[in-house]
Amino acid sequence: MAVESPKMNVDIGSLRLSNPVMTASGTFGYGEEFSSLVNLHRLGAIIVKGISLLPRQGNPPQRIAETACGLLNAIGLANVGLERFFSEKLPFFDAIETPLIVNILGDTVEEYQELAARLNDEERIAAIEVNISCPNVKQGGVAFGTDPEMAHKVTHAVCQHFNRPVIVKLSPNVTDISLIARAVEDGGADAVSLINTILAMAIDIESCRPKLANVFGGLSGPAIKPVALRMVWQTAESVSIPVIGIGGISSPEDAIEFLLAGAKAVQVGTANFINPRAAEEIIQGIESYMVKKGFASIEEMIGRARKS
Amino acid sequence: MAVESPKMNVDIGSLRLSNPVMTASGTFGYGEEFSSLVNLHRLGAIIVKGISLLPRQGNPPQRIAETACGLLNAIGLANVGLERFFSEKLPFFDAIETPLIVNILGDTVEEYQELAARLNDEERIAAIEVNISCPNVKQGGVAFGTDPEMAHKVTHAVCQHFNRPVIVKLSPNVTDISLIARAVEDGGADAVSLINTILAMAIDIESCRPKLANVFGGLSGPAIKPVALRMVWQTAESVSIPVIGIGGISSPEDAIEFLLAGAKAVQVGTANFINPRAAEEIIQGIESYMVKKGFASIEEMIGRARKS
Amino acid sequence: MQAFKELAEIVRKEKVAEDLYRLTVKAPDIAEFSRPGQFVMVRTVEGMDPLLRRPFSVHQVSGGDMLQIFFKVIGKGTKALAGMEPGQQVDILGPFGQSFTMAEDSLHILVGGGIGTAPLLFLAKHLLKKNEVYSLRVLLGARTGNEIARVAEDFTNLGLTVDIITEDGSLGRQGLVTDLMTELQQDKQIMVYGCGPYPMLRAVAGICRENSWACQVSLETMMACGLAACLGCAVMRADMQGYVYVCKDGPVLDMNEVAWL
Amino acid sequence: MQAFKELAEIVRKEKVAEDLYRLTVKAPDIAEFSRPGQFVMVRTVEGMDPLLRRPFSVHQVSGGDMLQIFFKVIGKGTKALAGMEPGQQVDILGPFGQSFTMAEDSLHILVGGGIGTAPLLFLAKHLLKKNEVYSLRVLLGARTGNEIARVAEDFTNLGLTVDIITEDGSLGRQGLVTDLMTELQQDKQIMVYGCGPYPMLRAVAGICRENSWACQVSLETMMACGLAACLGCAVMRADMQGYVYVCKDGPVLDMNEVAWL
Ligand SMILES: Cc1cc2nc3c(=O)[nH]c(=O)nc-3n(C[C@H](O)[C@H](O)[C@H](O)COP(=O)(O)OP(=O)(O)OC[C@H]3O[C@@H](n4cnc5c(N)ncnc54)[C@H](O)[C@@H]3O)c2cc1C
Ligand SMILES: Cc1cc2nc3c(=O)[nH]c(=O)nc-3n(C[C@H](O)[C@H](O)[C@H](O)COP(=O)(O)OP(=O)(O)OC[C@H]3O[C@@H](n4cnc5c(N)ncnc54)[C@H](O)[C@@H]3O)c2cc1C
Ligand SMILES: Cc1cc2nc3c(=O)[nH]c(=O)nc-3n(C[C@H](O)[C@H](O)[C@H](O)COP(=O)(O)O)c2cc1C
Ligand SMILES: Cc1cc2nc3c(=O)[nH]c(=O)nc-3n(C[C@H](O)[C@H](O)[C@H](O)COP(=O)(O)O)c2cc1C
Ligand code: FES
Ligand code: FES
Repeated sequence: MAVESPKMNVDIGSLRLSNPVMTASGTFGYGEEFSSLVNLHRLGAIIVKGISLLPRQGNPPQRIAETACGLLNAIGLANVGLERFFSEKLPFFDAIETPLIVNILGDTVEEYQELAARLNDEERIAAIEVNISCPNVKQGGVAFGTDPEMAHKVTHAVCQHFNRPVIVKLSPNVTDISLIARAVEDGGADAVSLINTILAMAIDIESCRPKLANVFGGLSGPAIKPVALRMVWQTAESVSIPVIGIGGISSPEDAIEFLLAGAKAVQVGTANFINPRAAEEIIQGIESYMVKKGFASIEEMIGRARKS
Repeated sequence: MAVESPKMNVDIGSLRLSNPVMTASGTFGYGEEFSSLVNLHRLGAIIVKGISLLPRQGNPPQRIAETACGLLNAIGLANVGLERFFSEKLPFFDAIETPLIVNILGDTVEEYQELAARLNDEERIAAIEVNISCPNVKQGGVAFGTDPEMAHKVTHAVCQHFNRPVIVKLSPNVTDISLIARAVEDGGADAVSLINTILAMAIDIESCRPKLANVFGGLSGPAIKPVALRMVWQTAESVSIPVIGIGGISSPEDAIEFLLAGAKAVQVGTANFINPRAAEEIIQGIESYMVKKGFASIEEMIGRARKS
Repeated sequence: MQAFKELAEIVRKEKVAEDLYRLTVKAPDIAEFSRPGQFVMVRTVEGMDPLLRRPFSVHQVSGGDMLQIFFKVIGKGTKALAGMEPGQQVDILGPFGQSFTMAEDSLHILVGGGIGTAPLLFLAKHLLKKNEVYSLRVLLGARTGNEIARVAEDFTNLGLTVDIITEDGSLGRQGLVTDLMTELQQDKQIMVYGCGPYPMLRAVAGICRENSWACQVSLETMMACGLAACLGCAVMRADMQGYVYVCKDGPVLDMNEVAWL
Repeated sequence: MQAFKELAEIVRKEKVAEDLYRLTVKAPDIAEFSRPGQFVMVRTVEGMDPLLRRPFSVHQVSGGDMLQIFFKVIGKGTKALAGMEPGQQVDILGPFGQSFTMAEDSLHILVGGGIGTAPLLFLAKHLLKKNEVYSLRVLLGARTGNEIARVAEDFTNLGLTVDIITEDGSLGRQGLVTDLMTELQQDKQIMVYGCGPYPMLRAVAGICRENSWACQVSLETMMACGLAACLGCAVMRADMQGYVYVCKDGPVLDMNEVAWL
């Protein structure tokens, strides 16, 4: 029973996406960078580089290294800061209808809260994605994302000050990601997205020094896909809010795996660097797959691999 | 200052190895399987497939799947059991001088303890490697390796009953691996080895079912190397017993990275499948590197990347 | 078990049909020790993606040092292999596994489906050393004709009678290879050698059981090592009490060793 | 910024010296928009290992639709590229980055080290559109002669005077390319265009500062995207208060923009 035009739209809370494929924060700049290579209107949503209240210069070089099927980065959350984001980056989106999601990061709960309040005033911003992988400077630098209580707290604070969907982005560097996911759900999150990068490193054997100036960095790309998929599976089992799958998605097949595992939508990250059209091709490929398999809507596919 | 014949030997507790390269449990069978392709005498040590008290048939197929630069396995700890190991596998080692290390696994502390006691009587066995990634059936199935207290307990039990070096093999599926490492050191371990495989999965989009019959499996191979290296770095910082690095090591360069990060020895796993001579070539390659760089001994290299 | 690792130069590459290639490589040690039904593990790229070696049956050996594999492009490994050219080298391990047992005083029925025919040519040549052509029968099935036309020719050149059947009827009769088996005359003891996709082999085994014919099959599973080390290639034993390992106990197995799930 | 993604057919592959290749590909859009100093991002394999594209300067464009890159085999990406043959396709993105600013009324000094000479030929051709040959000087250095012999010829064919210096003295004088700079006559305003390894560029910039010459350099860093998206290609700004991004603010930068750490 082939379906001619399967329904590609999905809802993340009150946010309606024309299709479930977004570009992941930090891998798609502020959107504009890809405009001559990608039809931005085709994307389900665009998530911009993580924004903090004040500009951050980021880490010293080397900031990146290549590993087997993976990319290691320690950009250090370099970003233009909220003010310049508003004045320099946001206007570009006037001409683009695709939902814009802003990824935010802070060192304290108060910073997250202020970011949420300020972004709430900009109607153009469809949703917030809260990056909780950052170290909590007030509490000894342990990442918000590894402690359920802190994750709950920051989620709650953001939700109080932002009246549109709040997505909380989870760190994979934990024993049990579903614990954090539940804490965040309790905190009021409309969705969780996962995974952020896996803590990793590489060493230059010529200089006998870590390749990254920061020593540790985050691993992304195809190498981490099987780990991300497992965590999405576990999380979808544990929460009832939408789960957005991220991690190594480079092809339609990859994205479909995440949907079948229980993700309601996906984000394409590192693959944008290798193929700027990856997200577009993935949207196209999911649609072809649905036609072939007779899926009438994305909803029908979600979590299919869990039902035997 | 080139060194002609660098000292390749290292000690793991009272166990002296002619070089720091071993073959990892579960990736080198019981040694014999590789005898026509590898010069077994060249290896630092051979670690055989994990042994339980009773034979285990293992999981139903599919047991394996390939991922980007990685291998996913859910063998289910299939093994011949202790009796048949003694009668069928151990005699092969009569003709081989390379240290033999037996990897053990159990469902309860008592099982680990009994395995240790029985292996203690076999002089041919140079050391035990304790796989604590298995679920503790008495305590609700949580893996011994994710709870510092349980890890301590099983280590202590094994050390009480085995009078030669005990290596405890750590699971990477934890928020802070150095916590477990310290618990295990307190428990009396002579060394820790890490990492075991990372919990992961893959889905077959044709059948819409997980590729592995067991749903989850362990990810190994080059894909996980940067994560393993980071954990070895963190662990070497936290314990004073030797750290043995494992995870994606496929080339001399990979092995050298682990030594520079603080590992005293390394294990070659999945790479044996791709190149049965990988371990031999790695030994050769480390030696050439040492000559080129003027390292007189492995000891000199260990943790070099940590000293700036 | 004597196995070798050889960096084998590709001396010939034939595109037999769309997505179907025959590669001849110079691998003297592996060629010398190979027996029909055994397989080799081939590295398809220099990089780490795809990571694992791919298993291929020994299709033929010739001239003492040449080894042939016959393969179909399925995914990225076989695609990379198909892109290689004469002069380049491939890294090959083998030979591995159990070979076919040559039955005596039997009518030998070689049953192949699609690319599953790969090991049968080598088997036929060995059988012909001790048997007359009329004691061999070759039954080949495929989805469409060009998947087997070329191999059929090779059997014919050995003087053998080849019965062909295709699902689309583009070559020989239309139907499944098992259809050809029902017409076999039981004048002699019969040994069936089956190679092909799992569902076909299960059907072949079913017919053999019904007729009390002996039957050996060559099974395919995912394999990480081929060396009996990873324990990835498990197949449920007939007694349902454990597993056989295809790389070591097989790939050629008596049909009665396997639970046909 | 106008960038394109093209599946470009390799039309020619020249092995210029050991480990040194020149690849000509058909990439009409990228060729049309490329300016001297800009670069392209090339995918070196179909698989995922190596994962990232590799950056290469536009070496030349010709015939309206042909693009050349000139590269040295360094690691696995360039090795894979060197293994490709005419007829095969490579996936290319570009052109990216800032091109050289063509100075006016100056003596143009093109200083290249080793494979760093790659973008200079394209630059020379552009400069010659508005400048006479005698207002250009080409200074080439390398470890050994065959690294630059061929490119030197190309400059000579344009009618330019080329001074060569090699570390081993196998071609031209013996020494470093900076040695050639100390002999420059300051009859006119000077603009130096430097391309090569970082230590060489730092030395070049040092000499230019001392002599108050203007200087543009083409920097190389690790790059994940080339698109100003990953922020991986950071280089410390001269004021030490932040970073310039080589793929967007460069690769061509005024020497005064960079902290020469
Ligand atoms: C003992 C043995 C002998 C074989 N002989 C031949 C032969 O002579 N000619 C031939 O064309 N093919 C043969 N095969 C099958 C061949 O190994 C697979 O087609 C090949 O590994 C696919 O690799 P790929 O990278 O192209 O496909 P992939 O992209 O890896 O996979 C494509 C599909 O093929 C399946 N597959 C992948 N690897 C294997 C594997 N190792 N075993 C079984 N299925 C797999 C996957 O599940 C997937 O559905 C044999 C297999 C075995 C086990
Ligand atoms: C703007 C720009 C223009 C360039 N133009 C040319 C050119 O015209 N011709 C040419 O031969 N080379 C050029 N390079 C350098 C070229 O990109 C690298 O040599 C190439 O990426 C190495 O890839 P590999 O896989 O062979 O080596 P790898 O195995 O990846 O690495 C080998 C070594 O090279 C270094 N390296 C790897 N990737 C890069 C990179 N992207 N940038 C800098 N260093 C790297 C690594 O740190 C490592 O030490 C340019 C680089 C940049 C940034
Ligand atoms: C260079 C780079 C920068 C990133 N920056 C951010 C960021 O600012 N905020 C964030 O939440 N995630 C960031 N990420 C993580 C990605 O959004 C994504 O979660 C991760 O890379 C895994 O997906 P992938 O494997 O598809 O890349 C970054 C990743 C990369 C590679
Ligand atoms: C097929 C397979 C079987 C394994 N069996 C065991 C085992 O029995 N006991 C154990 O401690 N580790 C086992 N491991 C884990 C490896 O010893 C090693 O820790 C892991 O694979 C990471 O190293 P690698 O990336 O080099 O393979 C197994 C790994 C694989 C791939
Ligand atoms: S393929 Fe590894 S045991 Fe059979
Ligand atoms: S290479 Fe990605 S920002 Fe420059």
